[in-house]
Amino acid sequence: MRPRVSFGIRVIVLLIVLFAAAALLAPWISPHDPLRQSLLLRLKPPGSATASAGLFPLGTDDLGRDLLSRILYGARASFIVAILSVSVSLVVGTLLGLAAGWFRGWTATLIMRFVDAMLSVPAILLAVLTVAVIGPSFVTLVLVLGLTRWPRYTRVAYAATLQVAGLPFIAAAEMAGADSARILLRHILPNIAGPLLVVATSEFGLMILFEAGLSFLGLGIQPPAPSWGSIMSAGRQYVERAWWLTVFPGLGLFTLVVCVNVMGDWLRDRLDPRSAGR
Amino acid sequence: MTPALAVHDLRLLIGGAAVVDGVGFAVAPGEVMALVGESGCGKSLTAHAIMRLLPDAVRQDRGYVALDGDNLSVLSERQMRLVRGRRMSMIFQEPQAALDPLSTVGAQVAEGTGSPLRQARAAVLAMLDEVGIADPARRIDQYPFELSGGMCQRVMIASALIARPAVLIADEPTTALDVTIQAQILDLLRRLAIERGTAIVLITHDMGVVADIADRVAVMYAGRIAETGDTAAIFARPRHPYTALLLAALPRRTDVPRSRLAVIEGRVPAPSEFPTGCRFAGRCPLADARCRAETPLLREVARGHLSACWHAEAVR
Amino acid sequence: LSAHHAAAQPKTELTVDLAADAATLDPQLQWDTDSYSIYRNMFDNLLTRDVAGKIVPQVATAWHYTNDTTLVFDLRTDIKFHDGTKLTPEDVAFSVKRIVDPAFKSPQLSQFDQIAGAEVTGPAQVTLRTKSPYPALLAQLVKLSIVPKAYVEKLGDVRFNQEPMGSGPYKLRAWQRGVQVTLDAMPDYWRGKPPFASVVFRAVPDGPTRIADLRAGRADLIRGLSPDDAEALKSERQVRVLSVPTERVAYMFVNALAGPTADVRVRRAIAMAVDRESLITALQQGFAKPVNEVLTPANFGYDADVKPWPFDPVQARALIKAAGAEGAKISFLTSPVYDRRLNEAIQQMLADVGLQVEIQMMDQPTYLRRRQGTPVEAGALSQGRWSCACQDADGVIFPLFRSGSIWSKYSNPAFDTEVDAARATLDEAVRKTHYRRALDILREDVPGVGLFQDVAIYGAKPQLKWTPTANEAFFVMDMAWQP
Amino acid sequence: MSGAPALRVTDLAVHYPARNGPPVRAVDGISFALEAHETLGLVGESGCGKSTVARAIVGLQTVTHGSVMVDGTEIVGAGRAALRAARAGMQMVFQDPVTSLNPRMTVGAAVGEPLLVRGLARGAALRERVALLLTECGLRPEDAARYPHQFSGGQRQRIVIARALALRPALLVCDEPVSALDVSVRAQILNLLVDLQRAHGMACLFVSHDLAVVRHVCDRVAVMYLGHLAELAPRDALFSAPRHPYTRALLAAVPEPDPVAQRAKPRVPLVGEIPSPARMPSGCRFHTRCPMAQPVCRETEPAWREVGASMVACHFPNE
Amino acid sequence: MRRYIARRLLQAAIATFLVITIVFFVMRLSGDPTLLLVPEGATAEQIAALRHALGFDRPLAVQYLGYLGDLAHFDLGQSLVQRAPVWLIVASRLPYTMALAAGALVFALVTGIPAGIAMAVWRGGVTERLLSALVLAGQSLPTFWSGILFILLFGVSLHWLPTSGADGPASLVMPSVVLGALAMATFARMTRISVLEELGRDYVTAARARGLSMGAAVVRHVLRNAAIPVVTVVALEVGNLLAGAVIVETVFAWPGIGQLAMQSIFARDFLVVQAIVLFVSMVYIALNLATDLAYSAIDPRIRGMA
Ligand SMILES: Nc1ncnc2c1ncn2[C@@H]1O[C@H](COP(=O)(O)OP(=O)(O)OP(=O)(O)O)[C@@H](O)[C@H]1O
Ligand SMILES: Nc1ncnc2c1ncn2[C@@H]1O[C@H](COP(=O)(O)OP(=O)(O)OP(=O)(O)O)[C@@H](O)[C@H]1O
Ligand SMILES: [Mg+2]
Ligand SMILES: [Mg+2]
Repeated sequence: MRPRVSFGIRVIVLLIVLFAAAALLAPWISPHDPLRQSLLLRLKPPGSATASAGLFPLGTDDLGRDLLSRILYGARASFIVAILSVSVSLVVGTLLGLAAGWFRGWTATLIMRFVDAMLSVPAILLAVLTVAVIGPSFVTLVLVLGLTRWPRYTRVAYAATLQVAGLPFIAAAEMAGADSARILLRHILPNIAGPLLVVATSEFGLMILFEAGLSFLGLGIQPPAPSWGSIMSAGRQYVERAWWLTVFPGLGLFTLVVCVNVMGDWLRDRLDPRSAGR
Repeated sequence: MTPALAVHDLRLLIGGAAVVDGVGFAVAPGEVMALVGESGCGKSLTAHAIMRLLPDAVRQDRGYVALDGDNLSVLSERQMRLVRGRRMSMIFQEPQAALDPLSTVGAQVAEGTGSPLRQARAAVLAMLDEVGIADPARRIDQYPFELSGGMCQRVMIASALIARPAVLIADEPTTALDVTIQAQILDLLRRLAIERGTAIVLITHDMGVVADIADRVAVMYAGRIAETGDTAAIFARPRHPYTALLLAALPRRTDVPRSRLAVIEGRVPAPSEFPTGCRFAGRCPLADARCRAETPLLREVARGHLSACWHAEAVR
Repeated sequence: LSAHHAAAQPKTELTVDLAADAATLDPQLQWDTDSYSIYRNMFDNLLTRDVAGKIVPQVATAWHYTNDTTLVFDLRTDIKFHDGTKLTPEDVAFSVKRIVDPAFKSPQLSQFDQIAGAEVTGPAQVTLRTKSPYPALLAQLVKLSIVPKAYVEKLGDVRFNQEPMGSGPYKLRAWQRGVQVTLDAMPDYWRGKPPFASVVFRAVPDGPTRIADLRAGRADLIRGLSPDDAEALKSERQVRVLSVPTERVAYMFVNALAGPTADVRVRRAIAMAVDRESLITALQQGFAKPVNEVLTPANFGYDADVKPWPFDPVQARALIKAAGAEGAKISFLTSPVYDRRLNEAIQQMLADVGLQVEIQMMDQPTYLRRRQGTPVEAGALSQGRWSCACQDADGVIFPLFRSGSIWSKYSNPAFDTEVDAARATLDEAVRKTHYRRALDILREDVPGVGLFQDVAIYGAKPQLKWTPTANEAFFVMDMAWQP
Repeated sequence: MSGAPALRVTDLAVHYPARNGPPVRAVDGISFALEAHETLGLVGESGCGKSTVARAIVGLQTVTHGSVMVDGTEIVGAGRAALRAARAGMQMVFQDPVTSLNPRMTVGAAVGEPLLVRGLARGAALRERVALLLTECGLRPEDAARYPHQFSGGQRQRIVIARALALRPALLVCDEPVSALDVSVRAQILNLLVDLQRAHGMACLFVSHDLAVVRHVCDRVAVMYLGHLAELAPRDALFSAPRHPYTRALLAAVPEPDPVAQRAKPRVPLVGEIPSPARMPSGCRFHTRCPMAQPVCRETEPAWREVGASMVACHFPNE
Repeated sequence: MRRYIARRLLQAAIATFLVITIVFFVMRLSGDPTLLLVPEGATAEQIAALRHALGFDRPLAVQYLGYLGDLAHFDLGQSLVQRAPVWLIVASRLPYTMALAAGALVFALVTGIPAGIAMAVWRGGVTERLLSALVLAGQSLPTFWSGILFILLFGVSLHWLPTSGADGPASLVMPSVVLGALAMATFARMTRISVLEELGRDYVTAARARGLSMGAAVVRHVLRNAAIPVVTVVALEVGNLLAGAVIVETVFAWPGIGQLAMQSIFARDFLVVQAIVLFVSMVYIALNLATDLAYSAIDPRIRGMA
């Protein structure tokens, strides 16, 4: 029986595709240059239009830049940051968790204590120090986010690996003569993908927030490039006077987080062999 | 005499498929009726439907259950709660899974009485003793993991029996146990039926167990009852080809070692692909065009012996 | 309800929102704005500045140079510390020696290290000696608070920092670290009764929160409003915006030693590309004053006649083309401390004339390390807000542009000669001419572009009467409450 | 093949350490040998250590002491490489067909894995070998592309067997290969095993607690109780003349699928619970439940000795 | 048991040692505070003199050994910026940090866990949809934004709560809610998943077959069984709530450890940062142990083994 894709999921997928398309197509669909300032057109409300500059569908920001264009381009940055940093931490964290769960003994002690150590260093400290040591850039940002988040994946992967490693099919693979790498990657990894996926999808939204937090502290995406986080953190000064600066990116963020989470839960259900047939 | 339990024309749907279709039977007080059939044929679902504890995915769209003549389908959930555990109770397939691992044995048994363990302690102790648990005063405050599988199964039984229900549904109560413990539990069930007149529905696919304690047997195949009758009669002369093949598949003491065992060719169809007509037709050596077209209904082929086969008389 | 009561009764407690808690309350250890705002109300200084910015007596009544390196101060005799002991010349001499003692490790040492010694030379007299003629000495001494010798020696430096005591109008009641400092008035203070029985300085790091505090009545006075906030608050009746031009100059550093900006044409083009007028009107909402150089009118040595480069993007573009720097990538170092919008606006303006500016944001220590590092590390541009707290050109253009100074990424012997000469004499007229010449050289070489004179903006309850001063001092003594 | 036994287990013991309290003596010094082509049944109640023995033999279990020789190779303490080599000659069929197949791997990949990782076949050749194996075990070659959850329990057990046979092992260890299956499927698998053994002539250790099944497929039978061997005898001897009281209790408790015979059987159910393997009784382990226990049984552990055709550990073997 | 705890503590000590070592070197690599301390006009020589006075011109290894030596005497040293004993500075922030973490935790627990249970029990219904929208909102609103919205609404417009600061329980409400929102989302999701898992188990049906209502079965059996994963994330989150509350602390002017850590990092106030890291990792160790003890309190099967 083919699993039925519900209407809700179709909508969610459609939304995610829309977001991704908006981010990808930003250069073509943006009404304005997201960096083009006009100090005379600061903080114009949504729908403002001038003869010379044209329409600003979502208004302008505190340097007179078109908010819609900035949100579209910002989606790009936020998406890429989230995807890359989730990927980095997912890969690093999972590999370490797999290794710890499979080899146990001192390998596990070493890795898991390191995880503890990492978790007990405030993330913000690591972030600031990394930026200070290797200098600010997009790559740094991704590294910072990736490097501070991997311990979570390690914990999840470790616990799941311990569980799966005890199952007979792993022993069967050993009997077949498979080496550790094969067992880890071909046998264990696909079977712990579910929980990791759930973590990864909720981290996805968190990463966008985290970048926003770093922007708030002045360490996020380098200005003037927009990201949802930097748009919002710059806009919070104008919460009352120019609500559009925070509300629109906030809405985008909320919708995206909802979509990704729902997707994640759905994917997890699909990956779960117990529910696959139902 | 009204039967202690009667199931009428039960139909259960999952998605669009009728996983249980037209199942009906009755059990008299003191009678042990075995419900047998291959794995997945709907035995447990039938039991859950009787208790009105069907999983969310399953819907009952026809049929009703009567307990001592009372139709249960008219009861509210609140009223039904008073029936469960008091007038009718159930033993679950895997004792370790059916006991809350984090709650003491005594507390769970006491739940059957509806009062907390402090008040019901004496009753619980007596019940544990009755199901043959040695040193109940110590066991009562232990957790399920501190007990062996057999003891857990007996705790399950104790919790099902403490309110002295008239009907007991035992869903594979011994599958997980080894033969010596199994023998002890079957003994206990037998005593219950004889001494207390409890009506027992025993779900199993172990024909040995059936032979041991059942008075009557209902054989299910693919969600339908294929045959029902007295145990002796069915073992002596099955009137449904499925039953016959099932019995033939058992290794017996009298077989030559390593001789070929009879097998049933093919596999059980999935509920979504149940054929029209007789559901066993695809695997049946006697099947003909009629079997594939028309659903055979249960009919009496001997006294008290019913079979849902067009060729009941031809079965050997 | 509470507002109603407050209006009926005299105001007893003033609540002030600062951005941060005091780092130290020992006046000789830290002089970051927030610490300074608080402890200056607990201590008297040798000298101070009046509202107009003139250096006037405080503990000292008068002073005169006996020679170029010796300065004699006559002191008041009627000042008492909070514990009732008298403030003596010994305390003054002790305060000077304490801050210049290397073992004390005062970060402020560099402001006072020209002082060679301090002696008590009379019952109400102290004599200071400097290593060489030092024209900025008085300006620096404005920052010298007088601490009680006996008390400090009894408690030791560490405990003194926790239980500081001075002779000022307010004494410390409680210091909840990270939260607030509460001061109580000294009713018999020698300059008169302080206006509020107590003052609370709260640490509220977030700007919008400070505004919310003010509007909700949780604070009476808040510091650090942005021009946009000030503009928005102007229309509110519950709030009054106070502002004052400071001695702080907003400028743009231009690296004259490395990268594309090593070419003077590029630097001039940058000076012509920046539309300071619209920065002031549109971004600063008028809360800024144009300057003609990297100096403000509040500084000694400022000269209004220096002609700044005009805003001329066409010419700028031409210059950049001539220098072959079209499309050149230049880095713009910055840290969260500086106004993001200003950076981005400048970036845009330079992009308009053909320079590709890359903003590099880093935390303040890293920013400082790079900005003060080698010319190659220092980036092509960076925003700066400079205040020497001495209101003298010597404290601004000397450290910024004198070759050999850590900030300077510029070298011109002619300039060096002028600023050195201005430093070596006490004659104000001579100094002025030297500075005028130095400023002319800077105009041609453009190692920096003066953007505007920064304005300090405060938000206050309308009842608070106070005139903020250019040196950003925060004297509660000068405030009053008019219900 | 040499005349040496295919498998020799000597004084094997496996103790699971417990964080507190004495270790669980799951297997506590057992010895037996298995000739080539022979099938040995290992029976006993749940938890008596059967699976542990099976796992120890294929080197999946840390062993406390003792020796396991498979085809002349010592398994106990063997390194990774040695084990890997030895496993080419021995395979195991796991108890539960559901959990012993990777749910995310196609059946073809699972069955072909031993061949692939040992570099014996790849590409088209591998596919061919897999198809052959599947056919041999009563599946269709097309099934290779499907996933385990698309098969019934019996079919899955066939897949597991096909995988175990891929390397044509000389020794096959089957840990309860049919106890998770229902009657009709069980018959299919038993037939398959009997056929395969006939065809390939491997030695087989057959772990089960179903005596009827064991009788059907085994040449000799070993009965375990609480980590010890209670009795080891040729099939007919064991079923017709059980020596150990535990064997007798087991045989008596097996319900016959025949109401007449079953109800006629005398009922002498064993009393009492199986003691915990962490707290072994002194003397004979079975004395707490033995209907004929004597004082000596409580004190002295019975010797492992030959009685008639059987080996038995009992002070009072039925002769 | 005692040996187990001893081993855990030893491992934890090693982890802590690792942390402070990493932090020590990384912080030193990122520059020292001298530049921040001096007035703007200071010359290179003056800066060098102060650096020397503060001891930052010594080789790193010497500084590190000195630091370890002090630690061994339980001396956390003196803050360079505040010129006060580090323990005093950190200790003065602890009550606030504890209060905020506790407030946020309480909020997250009392909202997140019931929400998770409700979402599991009424799976697929309107209740679940509404609750999950709420939970996701908690998870997707940046605190620096929700914080200021709260302040404007409840502080400025409604005058219900103080806009900022840390006096009295009233001022704890908003920061707790804003900070707790994220943890609330995590708890709710985790609770939902693990309750769902447990609801599918036989013992729930078995309890209902004994005549228990669904509610009673959840309360008497499911909750305890679903608790372990929830306890795990709670422990993880507590660490976050303690040291990761920088933004909320900044917005609400709450003088917690997070703000202190951030300020000290930005000011390169090494010893303070290190003391905070030390503190957080001790809390973390304690939490880890507490979690394990909680596990065995919840699950008798773990009691024997832990
Ligand atoms: N909660 C459920 N959701 C969907 N399908 C279910 C559910 N429970 C059972 N089924 C399906 O209903 C059919 C009958 O299941 P049931 O549990 O009644 O079988 P059974 O006869 O008790 O089998 P067994 O002997 O293995 O216990 C099976 O096909 C099973 O997959
Ligand atoms: N990893 C383990 N740690 C601790 N004890 C274990 C472990 N594995 C098994 N045991 C214990 O060792 C004993 C023997 O287990 P084993 O699995 O070998 O039994 P078995 O005879 O195969 O039982 P079954 O018929 O139920 O499969 C049991 O008491 C079991 O509880
Ligand atoms: Mg069932
Ligand atoms: Mg086993």
